[in-house]
Amino acid sequence: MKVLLFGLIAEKAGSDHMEIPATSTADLDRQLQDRIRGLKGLSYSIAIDRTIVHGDRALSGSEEIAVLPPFAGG
Amino acid sequence: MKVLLFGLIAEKAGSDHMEIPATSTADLDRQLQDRIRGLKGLSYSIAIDRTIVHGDRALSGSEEIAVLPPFAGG
Amino acid sequence: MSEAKKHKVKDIFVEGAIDPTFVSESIAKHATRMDIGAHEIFLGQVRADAIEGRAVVAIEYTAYREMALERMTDIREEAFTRWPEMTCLHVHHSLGSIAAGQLCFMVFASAAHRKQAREAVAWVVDSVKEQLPIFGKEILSDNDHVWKRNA
Amino acid sequence: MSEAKKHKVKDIFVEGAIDPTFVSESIAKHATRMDIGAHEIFLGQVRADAIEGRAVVAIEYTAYREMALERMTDIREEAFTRWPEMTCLHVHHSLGSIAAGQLCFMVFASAAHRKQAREAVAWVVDSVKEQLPIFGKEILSDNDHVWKRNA
Repeated sequence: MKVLLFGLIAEKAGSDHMEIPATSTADLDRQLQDRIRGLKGLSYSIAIDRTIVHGDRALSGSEEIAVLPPFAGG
Repeated sequence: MKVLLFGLIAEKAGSDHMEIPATSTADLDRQLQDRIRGLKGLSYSIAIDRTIVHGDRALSGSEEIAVLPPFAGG
Repeated sequence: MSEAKKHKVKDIFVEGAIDPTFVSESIAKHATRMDIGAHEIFLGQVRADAIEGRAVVAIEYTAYREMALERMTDIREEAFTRWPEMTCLHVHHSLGSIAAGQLCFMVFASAAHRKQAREAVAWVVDSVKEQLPIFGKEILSDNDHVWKRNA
Repeated sequence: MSEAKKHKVKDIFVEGAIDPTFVSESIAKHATRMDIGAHEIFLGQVRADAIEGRAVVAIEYTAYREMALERMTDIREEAFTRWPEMTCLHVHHSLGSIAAGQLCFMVFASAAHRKQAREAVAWVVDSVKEQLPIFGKEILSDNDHVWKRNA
């Protein structure tokens, strides 16, 4: 599935998105940390269909997934 | 002494000032009520030298006296 | 020390309504202040309240100017003491006839962070309404009038 | 029912800095609203903070637009519920590179009386900062950068 990356995370990844075949957010986390150097020490949230989720969630593959560093609006 | 009148009080008096020889604010109040029809039912404050005073105060005649209806700024 | 912190007596009164472009010009002047992160602005607009079936078409403002400017100087000084991060405070109030829909009052504070600007504006707006001897004659649609009083 | 109360998804984002004249134009548009007595405006300005001896010269803002606009629609709807006297709420945020001293954020509420406009602006400003996925890259005077994060 396509995973959207923003701000510092996109900078670390060198791209604003990645194709990651993840079955859950925990699985997604592991794969992101494998593929993005330095991600583990960073603070970030996962949004599914534009809402931030906490804890592990199953993913069907049809969701809109985004990885969000700390917000800085205003 | 010259007494400055504002807003509704000036309207009732038909002038923005009056000459009143008062020896205290209580004396001033009595003279104002004699001279300005309808004043007694109104809410107003007395300022001496640009500060509102409460209770009876002696007046020497050199003060700047003002009669102030309710404020309506803003 | 900034201009605003000298606490000299400033004239807050302007004849007629406050033009919206006056607000944008005030904002633009702060673009050189690199320590400002937040501006908070309050604007009072004349409301066409209905009074016994007649609409307010304008308010005619008058003031006891000398006392108002003294109280304003005290309010300004206290505001800079209470909110030391505040860099600028601008207050303007109209005199004369201000039509419904026009602006009659502006309080504009700037600070490094939003909390001090926000609190300062709220307190200054309330203090001006309570303490400044400003009087308002509400002109009604039938040319009658009533004297406004702050609650 | 006013435009603002329809709660449709509005685009809050503008490319580049917010011009002070945009603020005055927004103000001027309310001169026909006879039920408005108070406008409260918050403006965020890019601050030239010193970071390890280097000044911030600009912030480059990016956003997850679709999520930001959904969260903003929710915030707007809740604001009109909490402050039913509020007649209008306008929110704009910059994207792209905004130089120190320029404006990047505006929240503008109008109401019959000041209390509702004041409270709504404070809450909306805080909600936008907390909930909208907006990211800021602070460009330093030596061309290095750091990523801003709201406290």
